[in-house]
Amino acid sequence: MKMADITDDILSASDDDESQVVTAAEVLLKIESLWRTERLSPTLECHQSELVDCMLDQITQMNNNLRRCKKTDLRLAIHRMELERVRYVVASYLRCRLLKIERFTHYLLEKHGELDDPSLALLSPQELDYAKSYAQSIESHFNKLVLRHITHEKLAEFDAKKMSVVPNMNGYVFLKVLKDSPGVLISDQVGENADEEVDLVAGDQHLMMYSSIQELLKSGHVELI
Amino acid sequence: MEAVEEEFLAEREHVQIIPNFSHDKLYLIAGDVGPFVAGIPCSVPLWLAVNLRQRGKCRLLPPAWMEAEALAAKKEEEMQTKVFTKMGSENYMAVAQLLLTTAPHDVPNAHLVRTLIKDIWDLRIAKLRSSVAEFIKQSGRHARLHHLTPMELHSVRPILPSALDQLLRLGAAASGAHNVSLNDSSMA
Amino acid sequence: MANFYTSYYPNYFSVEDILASQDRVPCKFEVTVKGLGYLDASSGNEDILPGSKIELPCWMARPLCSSKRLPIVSAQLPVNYRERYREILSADACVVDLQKLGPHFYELGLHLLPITSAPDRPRLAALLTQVLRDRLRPIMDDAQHCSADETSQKIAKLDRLEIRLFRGGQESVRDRERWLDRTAHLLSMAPLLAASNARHKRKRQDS
Amino acid sequence: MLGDKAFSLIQELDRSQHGTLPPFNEDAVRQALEEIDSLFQQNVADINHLAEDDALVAGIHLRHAALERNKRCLLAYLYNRLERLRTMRWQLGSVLPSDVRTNLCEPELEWFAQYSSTVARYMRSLGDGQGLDLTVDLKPPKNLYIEVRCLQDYGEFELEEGEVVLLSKDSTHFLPMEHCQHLIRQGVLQHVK
Repeated sequence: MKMADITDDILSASDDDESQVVTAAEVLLKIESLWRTERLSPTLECHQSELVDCMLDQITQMNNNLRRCKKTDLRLAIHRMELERVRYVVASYLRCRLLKIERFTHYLLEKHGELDDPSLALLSPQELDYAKSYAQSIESHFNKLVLRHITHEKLAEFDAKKMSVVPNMNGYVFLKVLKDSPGVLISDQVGENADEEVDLVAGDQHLMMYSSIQELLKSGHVELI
Repeated sequence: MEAVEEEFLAEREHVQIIPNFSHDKLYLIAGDVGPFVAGIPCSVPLWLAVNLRQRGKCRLLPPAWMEAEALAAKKEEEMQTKVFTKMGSENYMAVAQLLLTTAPHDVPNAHLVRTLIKDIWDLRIAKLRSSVAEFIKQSGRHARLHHLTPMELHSVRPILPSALDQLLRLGAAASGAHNVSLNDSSMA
Repeated sequence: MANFYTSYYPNYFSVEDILASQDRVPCKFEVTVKGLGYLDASSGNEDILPGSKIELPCWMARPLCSSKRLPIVSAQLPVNYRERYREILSADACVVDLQKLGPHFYELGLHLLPITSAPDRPRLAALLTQVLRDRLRPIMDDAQHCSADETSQKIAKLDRLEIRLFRGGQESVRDRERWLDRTAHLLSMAPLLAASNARHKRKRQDS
Repeated sequence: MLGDKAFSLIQELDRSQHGTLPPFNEDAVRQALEEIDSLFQQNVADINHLAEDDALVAGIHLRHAALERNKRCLLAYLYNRLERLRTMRWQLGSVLPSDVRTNLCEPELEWFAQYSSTVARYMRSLGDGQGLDLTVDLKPPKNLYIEVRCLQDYGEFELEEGEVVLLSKDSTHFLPMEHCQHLIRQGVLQHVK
């Protein structure tokens, strides 16, 4: 067996865009960073299920190849160890997303519906399925035990607008600046002072509201730490 | 993020080992390592270094910043200034902790190194705490945190960001700018 | 636990918010409320008459105060938020027993803001922020330093929002200690199972 | 006071130990629903007489506030119970212990079954249908093999490739982490340092 066959494999991030060819190492790095961001962000970040699928596929291929390896082979233990690391990071990342999807179900379904650019979709197709099923199960449960027993028509409604749990977009986060971003506005939520402007210089670290840097996070100018 | 998770990310950092075996290059997902030649130093991710060391396959070579002299100088520098100095590694705590627990014999002056790392940590955490207190007192909305490492941030998380969230919520209520508490009954 | 989970933010289902909005607010009825005299058991009337003073739960006081046409009731600040306590809190917030004053001092305070009279409103608002700001330092310090045994004593005088912050601070210290001990990475039994086993064990010992 | 029954449900949740589920309080739920019904009926009656007597407005407002409050407490009661059930699915798996089951009402059992299958379906769908078990790999891995102590007489346990170990109480083993995670979660094995 040649290990080189597996990892020299060039993985493409998306089938329709041939210019975007990335290596497995890059995909892994990206997933590790997505994982950290997801853990630290107050809201759900855009899904990257192609990367996840690509990594899971990598795990399966590698596992298959390792079956043919002798038990005493030094490589076996090392590759397995790495696979466990990869599996862990993917699992933890997806778990964290599910937790948010369950908490902010209605809000996320609504936001997801509003986006027309599929590359910015919040939920993967499987997650969308999950969210819908979860929302439906909660509503139907409410209905069975409470709502259908209420004769008042308006009161018997599941009022998603009022009831949906919404992430705190003004939550404070730690971040590291990756690319210079001058003039970042820190809006004054308290109304005591004027809005403040901060120049973010690559390499610097800051503590500020998520809402101030959400766009910079998306564009890769900053990362959460 | 839990400390083990910070450590997990820190384990990607490369360190030097001296293998006692020879082997071709390994094609890991995270990138190639090796080839390994017995007795010749080579750079591998920390998790692999620890793994190989536990199986008696190598000796660990602590990074230069982990030498007692360098750490003593760092400690001095940290004491002389009110700001945070730049550490030899972003993951100095995790790297030191892993090397010292896996193979204390591979670390010259291990005992001293351990003490110095702890001293530096304590100095920095004390600074961090007083600057946090100052920041809260001055009702800042934004703080710079130059050179603080992930494990140091861990020590003020979640309490610092959560506390700021609450202050912001109370402050916003004062200005009436936001509906920060729920009014659960309004006549529709 | 992920960060978005640890920072409190009220929502329709939050137990915390429902508890806070149950606290009573002294109210005076401005109009007659027909057929609801039974809410004021002492009066014995069928209706609530104008001028009646009843302590209403905050969730009821709020909409009745802000009713669009004319206020049905006018609310007064509960005694703990009035001038005298405000002075005590401004003097040294750290020594005050908020558990006793509250225990939803901040949350209820937030609910009271919209029904507070104009001159008092900014004062109350500033007070809430100032009290938390003043008390944070010792809360953060205690969370970092106190041992498991001291915890109950340290949180005895804290409001529930403060306790939540305290626990968050304490958890990161514990987490770091376990990490330094090299026990943090050990896989463990499902926490719910461990808790349930412990309860069964206690039961067996008790019987 | 109005809303007290429904509020007692919230207090009950607040007082119950973290992670546990007190018995579903059908009685209080029913009484709160009855209060909703009676408040609603009175409001309907008053609204019909509003033209003759506009002094009824205040009462309508007041009852409406109580209606909303009752609804909120009831739904929050259900919601927070489901949240705890959700945690149980992730920690204990799709089969609930009998002492938990007895505290649930029928719709809760149905919800749990549905939730359980939603989770299972999602996990199966991952990686182009190859599936990934998200209830394990909860901590960053440190080693392929870990030392475990057996906490109960479990019997034979089959590892990969047909290898069988006998798990008897207090025996210690060196097992592949990947395969014994579930047994550790279930409290059969204890991961030792």
